[in-house]
Amino acid sequence: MKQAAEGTEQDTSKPVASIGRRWGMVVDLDRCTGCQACVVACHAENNIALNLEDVVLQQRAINWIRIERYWEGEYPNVKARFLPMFCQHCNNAPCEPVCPVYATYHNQEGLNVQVYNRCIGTRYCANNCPYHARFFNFWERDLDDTHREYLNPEVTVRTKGIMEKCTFCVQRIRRSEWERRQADEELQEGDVQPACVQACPTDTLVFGNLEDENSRVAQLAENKRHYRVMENLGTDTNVIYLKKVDPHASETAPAHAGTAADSGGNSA
Amino acid sequence: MHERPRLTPIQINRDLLRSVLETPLVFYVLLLLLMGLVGLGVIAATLMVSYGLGVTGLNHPVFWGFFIINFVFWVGISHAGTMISAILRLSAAEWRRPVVRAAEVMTVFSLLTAALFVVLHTGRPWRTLYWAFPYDFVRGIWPDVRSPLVWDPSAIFTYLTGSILFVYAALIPDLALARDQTTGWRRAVYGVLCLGWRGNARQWKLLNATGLLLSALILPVFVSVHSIVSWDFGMSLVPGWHVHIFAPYFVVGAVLSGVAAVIALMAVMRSLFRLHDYIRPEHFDMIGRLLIVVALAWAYFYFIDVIFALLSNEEAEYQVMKLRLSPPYLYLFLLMITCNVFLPVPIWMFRKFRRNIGIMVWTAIVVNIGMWLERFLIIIPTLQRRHPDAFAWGDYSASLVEITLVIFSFANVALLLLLFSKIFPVIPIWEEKEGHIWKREFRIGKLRLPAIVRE
Amino acid sequence: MRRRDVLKLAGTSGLGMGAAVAFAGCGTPEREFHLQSPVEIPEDTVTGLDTWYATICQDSGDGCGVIVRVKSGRARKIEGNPDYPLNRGKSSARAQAALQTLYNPDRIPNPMVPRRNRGSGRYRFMRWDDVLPEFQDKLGAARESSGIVMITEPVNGHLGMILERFTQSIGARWLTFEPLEQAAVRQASARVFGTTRVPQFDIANTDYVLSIGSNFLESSDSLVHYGQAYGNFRQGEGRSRGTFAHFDTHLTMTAANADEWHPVTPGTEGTLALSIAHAVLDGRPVPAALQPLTGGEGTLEAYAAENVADVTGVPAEVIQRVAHDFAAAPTAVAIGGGSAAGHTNGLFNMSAIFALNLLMNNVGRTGGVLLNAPSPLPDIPAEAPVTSFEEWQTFLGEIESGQVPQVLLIHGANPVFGLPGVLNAGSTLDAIPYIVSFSNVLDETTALADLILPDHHYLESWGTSVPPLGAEYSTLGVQQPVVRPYHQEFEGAAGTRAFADVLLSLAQSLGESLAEALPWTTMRDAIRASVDELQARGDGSVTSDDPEVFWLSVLQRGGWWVPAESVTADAPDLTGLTAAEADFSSDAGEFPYHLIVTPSVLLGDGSGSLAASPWLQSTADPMTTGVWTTWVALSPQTMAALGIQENDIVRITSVAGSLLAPAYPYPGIGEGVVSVPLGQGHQELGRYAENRGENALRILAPVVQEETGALAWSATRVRIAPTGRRTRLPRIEGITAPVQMPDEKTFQITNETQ
Amino acid sequence: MLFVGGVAGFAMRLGSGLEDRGPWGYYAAVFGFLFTVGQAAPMVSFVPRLARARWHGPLTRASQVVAVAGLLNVLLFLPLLWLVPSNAERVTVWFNWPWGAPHFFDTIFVLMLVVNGFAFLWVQAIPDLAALRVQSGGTHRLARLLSGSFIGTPKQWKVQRIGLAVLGGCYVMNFIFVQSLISLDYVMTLVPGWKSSMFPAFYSINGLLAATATTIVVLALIRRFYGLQRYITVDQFWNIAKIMLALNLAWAYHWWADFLTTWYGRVPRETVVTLGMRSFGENTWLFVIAFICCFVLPLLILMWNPWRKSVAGPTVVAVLSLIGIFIQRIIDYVPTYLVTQDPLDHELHEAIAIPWPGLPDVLIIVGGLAGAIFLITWAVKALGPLSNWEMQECMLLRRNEKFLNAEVPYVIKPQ
Ligand SMILES: Nc1nc2c(c(=O)[nH]1)N[C@H]1C(S)=C(S)[C@@H](COP(=O)(O)OP(=O)(O)OC[C@H]3O[C@@H](n4cnc5c(=O)[nH]c(N)nc54)[C@H](O)[C@@H]3O)O[C@H]1N2
Ligand code: SF4
Ligand code: SF4
Ligand code: SF4
Ligand code: SF4
Ligand code: SF4
Repeated sequence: MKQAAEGTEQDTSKPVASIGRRWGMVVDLDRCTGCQACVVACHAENNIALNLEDVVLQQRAINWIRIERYWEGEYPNVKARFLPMFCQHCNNAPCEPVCPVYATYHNQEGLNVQVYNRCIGTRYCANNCPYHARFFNFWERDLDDTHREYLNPEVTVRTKGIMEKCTFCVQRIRRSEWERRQADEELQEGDVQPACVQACPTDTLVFGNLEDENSRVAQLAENKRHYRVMENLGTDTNVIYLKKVDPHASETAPAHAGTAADSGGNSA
Repeated sequence: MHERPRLTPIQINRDLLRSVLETPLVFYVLLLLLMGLVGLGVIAATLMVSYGLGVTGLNHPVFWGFFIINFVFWVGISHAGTMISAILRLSAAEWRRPVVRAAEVMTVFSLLTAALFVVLHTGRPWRTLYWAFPYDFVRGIWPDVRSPLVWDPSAIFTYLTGSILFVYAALIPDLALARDQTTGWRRAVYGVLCLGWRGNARQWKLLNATGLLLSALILPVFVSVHSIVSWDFGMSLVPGWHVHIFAPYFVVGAVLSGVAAVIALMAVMRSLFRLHDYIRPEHFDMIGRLLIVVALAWAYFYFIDVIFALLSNEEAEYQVMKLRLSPPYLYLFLLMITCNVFLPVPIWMFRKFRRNIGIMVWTAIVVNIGMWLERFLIIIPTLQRRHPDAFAWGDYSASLVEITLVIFSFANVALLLLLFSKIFPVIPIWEEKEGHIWKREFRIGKLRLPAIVRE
Repeated sequence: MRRRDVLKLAGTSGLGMGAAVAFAGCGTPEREFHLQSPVEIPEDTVTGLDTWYATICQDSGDGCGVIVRVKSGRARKIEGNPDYPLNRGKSSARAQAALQTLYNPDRIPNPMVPRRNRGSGRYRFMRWDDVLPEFQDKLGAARESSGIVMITEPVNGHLGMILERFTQSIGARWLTFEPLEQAAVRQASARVFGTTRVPQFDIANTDYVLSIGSNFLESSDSLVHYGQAYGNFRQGEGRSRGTFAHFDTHLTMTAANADEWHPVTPGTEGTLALSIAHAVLDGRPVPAALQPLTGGEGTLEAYAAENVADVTGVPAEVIQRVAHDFAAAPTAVAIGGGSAAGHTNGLFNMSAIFALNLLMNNVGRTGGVLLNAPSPLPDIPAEAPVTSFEEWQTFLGEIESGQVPQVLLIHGANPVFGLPGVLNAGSTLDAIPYIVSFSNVLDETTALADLILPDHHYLESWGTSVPPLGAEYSTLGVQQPVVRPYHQEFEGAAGTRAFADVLLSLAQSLGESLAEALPWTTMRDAIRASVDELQARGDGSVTSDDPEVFWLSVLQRGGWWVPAESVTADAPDLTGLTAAEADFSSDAGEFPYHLIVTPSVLLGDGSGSLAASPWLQSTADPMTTGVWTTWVALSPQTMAALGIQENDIVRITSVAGSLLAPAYPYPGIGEGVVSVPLGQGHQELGRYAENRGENALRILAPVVQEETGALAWSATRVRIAPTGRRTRLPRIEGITAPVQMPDEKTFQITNETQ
Repeated sequence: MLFVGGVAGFAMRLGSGLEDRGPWGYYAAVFGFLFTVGQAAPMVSFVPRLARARWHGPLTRASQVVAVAGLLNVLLFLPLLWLVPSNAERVTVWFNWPWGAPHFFDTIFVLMLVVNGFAFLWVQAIPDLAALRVQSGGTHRLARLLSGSFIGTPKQWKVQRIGLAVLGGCYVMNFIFVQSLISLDYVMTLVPGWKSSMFPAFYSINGLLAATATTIVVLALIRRFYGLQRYITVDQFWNIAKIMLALNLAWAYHWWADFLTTWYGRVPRETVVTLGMRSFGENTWLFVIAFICCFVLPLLILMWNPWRKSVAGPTVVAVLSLIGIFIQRIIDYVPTYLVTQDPLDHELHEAIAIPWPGLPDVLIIVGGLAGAIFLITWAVKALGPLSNWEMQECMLLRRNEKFLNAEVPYVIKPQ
């Protein structure tokens, strides 16, 4: 499955046989309001450990999807930008070849799969992920109280020492496949909705099969606003973003600047 | 002046077996102290395995910390063994003789410690067998050879095996000697260990051939081990780690820290076991000269690394370098280059200082501090500023568990060395004797000059 | 309780229930959910398959329809109900987090009484049968002397109807509590649009949104609905991209989504609106409806852009340009709200802003202001009555002066927490001899109770909702239990009981007019009666001849709705409205900064038990990414002037009190304004909410809006002082505010609108 | 004559102007090669001296005399200054230094290296020249000029030894520094997006390899054409061959480290240059030949003891290595000079194939080589093929003596 990005010659030949299905997501930055519904929905669906205050202070909070907020400009001409970020399911994933035990690999549907019971927690994959999309369980979670009542039985509960990340709600994909299989049918467009996609009020997130030209996600992926985050790393992501429209912007913000011409917000 | 004293074989035997046959009080004191520190480390490791890696200071984004720094550090120290033994053996440098065994043994023990840290730093160490062992334990899945973390144990265990063989082969004549000099159960043990050494010509020829062959074989391993460890970082995409020069840079750094560690070790052995006739200032002189070259080579590679970080025209790499060069890391950086180059190299330039054992030991310790800091500066600030996605930049502070385990690693190696010195002679007795046999004096004009057989 | 039988969808293999059911295809989503449950399966079998039940989310009073996945008798996931017209399958963070309030470890599982005194913090569990008789007696006795007070949140739907009838028949005084009163908005709506039900602004179809102060994307009547509309507004198919201009005191989440936003001096929003009106009119005469706003002058000349630029802080050319764009757009809508409504001149502000719509003549038109559909049932109100702050002050004053009621009933409200601290509501209410709370978590007001009769969680109980917002459909949303109560009644435990059911059974027992007014024994019966009425209509989203089938189908769908008939409203009447300047709690000398309290999109204003949900506590605030605590957003210049660093704890003092919070350097706020998020500062409410952060409502000055009697909650001024202490503010963004790499921007922008 | 031919080729190139550096690739490659090779060789005499191994006597002159080619190197260097942009138009190690970078400074450093080479050669040759002066009774002009008043007092020897040590040490550091600098300013920073930190080191390793290879070749030639078989024995070849083998391996090791890091990272802007242009992709065959010449064949040949311990074996390998280095220089310079993109771009869009050399290029190559050989031959003639005093010193301190039943070499250690 070669997906050449515009303007660069990428050899993205992954020796993974396609089964005609490549799951992908389109994120329309012009729609996202930053409401965090997707974040909580993902927590609820995927049995993510609670990010208690001390965990957050230790900088170990786990949010498979997060809304990154960037400042732009200076008061009073200041803007805030919201960027939903989660695992991009890169076809040329830097996190995959570095895992010593094949606990993360690319499957035939284009998903970057995390195998919990194989992971030994070396954390190399997390270092190598340019999108900071991987999260490690530093502590054992405490499930003695009522919080175990609402766990999703279709998702593994991870113990300490295991790496986790967005899975494109693979349990929902499998569930929909199973349901269609009971009726002897094929998966169809619109069958699978990951939790974040389902919750998002503004329709920022669109999910579907990128190999199906008629699917909404494939059509949006060809939109002229489309781009990939950190495209020049050659990761060939399955998540495509649509640029935010700002009629007042002086120019289209360049992805690569020879010199730091564009304002990048406040310096750290 | 060549200070080689005149020693008879009996004297040599007695001196060099003293550490094996006698047990002074200081041995017990050291033993207890080291075992105490090792015990603390075991407690810390148990805590970590029970509660999870949360007890360390690691977080998101700094996923690798003190354990990996320590791992790289000890692998670096382990390079001393080969450097000294193999290369000097192959180039027939005379001054290697008292040093080789201690260096090789330090290699073995530091490799073991390094391997221990690799296992400890994983999230589920009890499952890391899956990884280190090249066998499909479960469901026909082998370790992923694409991963540098699989190259690591291959290299380390190859090196370890080679080093153990090296040590053992060179030990055989000495074990035979020990067998002859002891009685009772000790004699039996040494007898078994020395594999029936009788010291005839055939056996000596085999031993020499073994030595040469192992030296030649272990040289590529020596280069590859730290290259592979460097590729743990080099193969990643992290700005600041994805540096092409890492392989030779790490190897040179490893040689630097390893050889400096050998200096320290030799000095300790000399004073602890009263080996003043065997470990002489000329050895330190020679090592010092070698170190000048190595330190300058290290400085060259480091300089290139810094230049390229600033040169790469990538903001993310520039931010990493900026972090390294701002307080508090700036102070560590300055300390590091002072410790690695600016302090020791001028000292080593002078023969007077090179022959002063006290000064050499201090420079060696300083160099090792600098090298530990070098690994720190490679790993921690880089992970704090990973990648252009700035949302998860963070910081790191080591926890008590990590510091305890680092101290434990030093105590562990020291303890193992101490135990080794109790069981085996630390200076190869037969090599010393060989050195004495091979020397001769020549008259040139009015001078009587010492000479040695070469190759 | 019996297991429900729910009919399978028509079209899939029916089970021969006999009667036909038809679902009218209005607003149906592309795919129907399989809402099925096998009939005739014995009680205890766990099938291994999950089932979805529809109900109404009660976490914000907006009343979105949700569906809940239930497996093995436990609720596992909440999603939006794809059918429900208000939110069409979408949900919010709070809806998702209801799982945690349902399974909150600190829920009150049984009726409790304090062991010794009130507020001792130690309780004894009781059985319902033991406590109800005494309660009933006391109630009966207090009824005689008209000494009953009931305090609830503003409720509509069947519960609103029941409470209304109950309090009327029993002679109780009914107070509802809304911490950040929207009275100015409602009354402005009444003046301008002729109805107190704030209309729906048709953002989805409009070309230009002019918003002043409003926070419609973060806390409003249905942020889910407006979120969907906003998505369509931006990149909806078959329409061009809309433009959004926003004016506010600082960069809020809503402002962040605007194409342009400008800071406006607090209290001058009305002036700004009139200035825009002046620019829109561009010399034409002021229409009759807006004449009162001119203050008798006849023209809005006084509000010319150059004249107001200084006082509003908005440059003249901005006002003119925005007004020009607003007027030139094919369709445009002006929205107001937020802190603009909380000033002493809030009514004026809101009326002026809403009046801009009159200028555009967009009331009742697509892309403009749409009046809400009425409730489908005449006796089930869509609006919830709100007691004004003035009344609250009066009420508390009466208690202090000796007119102490005998019984206080509390449900769903936390005035001890939410009223300004100067009122000392806690100690005042403490004077009431018998306090009964129906809350299912121990909050600050419930801590005063002599008897706690815990209510079910909304996922466990019956109810209805008539959405306050919704122009397209007259809707009755039906809230049904999706799981058995977590704390159930059986031998060992007493469990919880539905509040409405307790009231209804009390009504039956107390007899007379009460029993007449409330002829049902349970809420379910009450709802069923109304649903039967709807069935009799024979139209709407569900029709059937068989009432039983109709009932089950309505439950399956989550409610019943019918396209709205055209709504008539009164004509605009702005007479008597005078332009006024905002007053503040104190002068600018001693208290130099405006305090703007912002309800959090996650935790709201702190009412309810949202703060007990770890998910909501740990989810990043969209603007600062702060979690688990309260902070104060200050401009970097203010911080520099005061010598404060990031994470320094500062003391924020108003005339009414002070609070401590770490400082966050906020790029989007100016030097005269500080912003504190609401939602924290609980002393009770369970392990996740207790003793963290500060409750900024506490230090609001008791300034009253004259025209509405509401609390002018934007009128508080504060001063700031460093304390010398530091802390670490937990933030998801880590330790530094993230920046974009100039050579590799992760967030990319284009300026082409096509 | 060949050199004149080379000048003609240069003139032809000059005709097409100095604006576009595309056609100058081969010229630059020749400069790169000669500069590396010529300047590298003297290091070989310094290193064994440092190790006090005492077998290096015969080769010191052979290795150091190559440094006279530095004259030609400086001349070759000058046109490059016009061909490459200043640091304002590309990202260089000079960052924003306002003037003279890199042209002025590079010239200074190149001159410094050449001067260092000459000085080293001179200081090393002083005792021999003094002997020549005395032997010729003061008539030999060059000897008289260059050896001054050296008569061999202990103090003069001490000064000479110190000078040799200092100049030698400085020379090594200077060499590596200047090679790294040249590689950066004249090759790497001309290509947009190419930032391999290995490249300066690799370039220098090529240089170190060239050092041993050149020395062996010159030594073999001297041995042959001056009939010095008795003095230049297998010993020298064998010892240098060991060093050379190690450097061949180091060459491959450095290339492999660069390759692996690039290939594994799969970042397009790295792979297009390192994989697409310099190893595989467009110029695969050239690279394969260089690889075989610099690594595969040397390893295969020098692995075998009889071939290693001979004169022919190391010489063949040295020649192969030199060919490999030359091809490597072509790979370094030619495609980078053909890059037309702005060096400030983020990424190279297209890998460039190396064209066949045109007639001017061939003339330049041949001419350059010829010129260098000419200078070296003249210097050998002027100074003598062997350094007498080094030979004497080595023969004094290393001798074969009987030990038990065998004859073994003894090395005397006065220190
Ligand atoms: N109805 C009925 N119930 C019984 C019994 C009976 O005879 N009839 N026998 C009783 C007795 S004695 C026993 S021991 C238990 C046994 O109870 P179970 O453990 O239920 O045994 P099975 O039904 O044979 O197999 C369980 C599942 O394992 C799956 N499976 C097969 N191979 C694999 C594999 O390699 N990996 C994984 N992960 N799954 C695999 C099968 O598809 C099946 O769904 O049942 C008891 N209950
Ligand atoms: S985003 Fe990160 S974790 Fe996901 S596939 Fe890419 S590299 Fe792997
Ligand atoms: S953390 Fe797990 S998935 Fe990641 S590299 Fe290690 S073993 Fe593989
Ligand atoms: S796709 Fe699923 S796993 Fe991924 S972020 Fe969305 S909800 Fe979470
Ligand atoms: S739910 Fe949608 S709009 Fe809300 S933050 Fe997530 S992506 Fe953005
Ligand atoms: S907006 Fe309110 S009612 Fe709707 S889902 Fe969210 S919390 Fe529930």
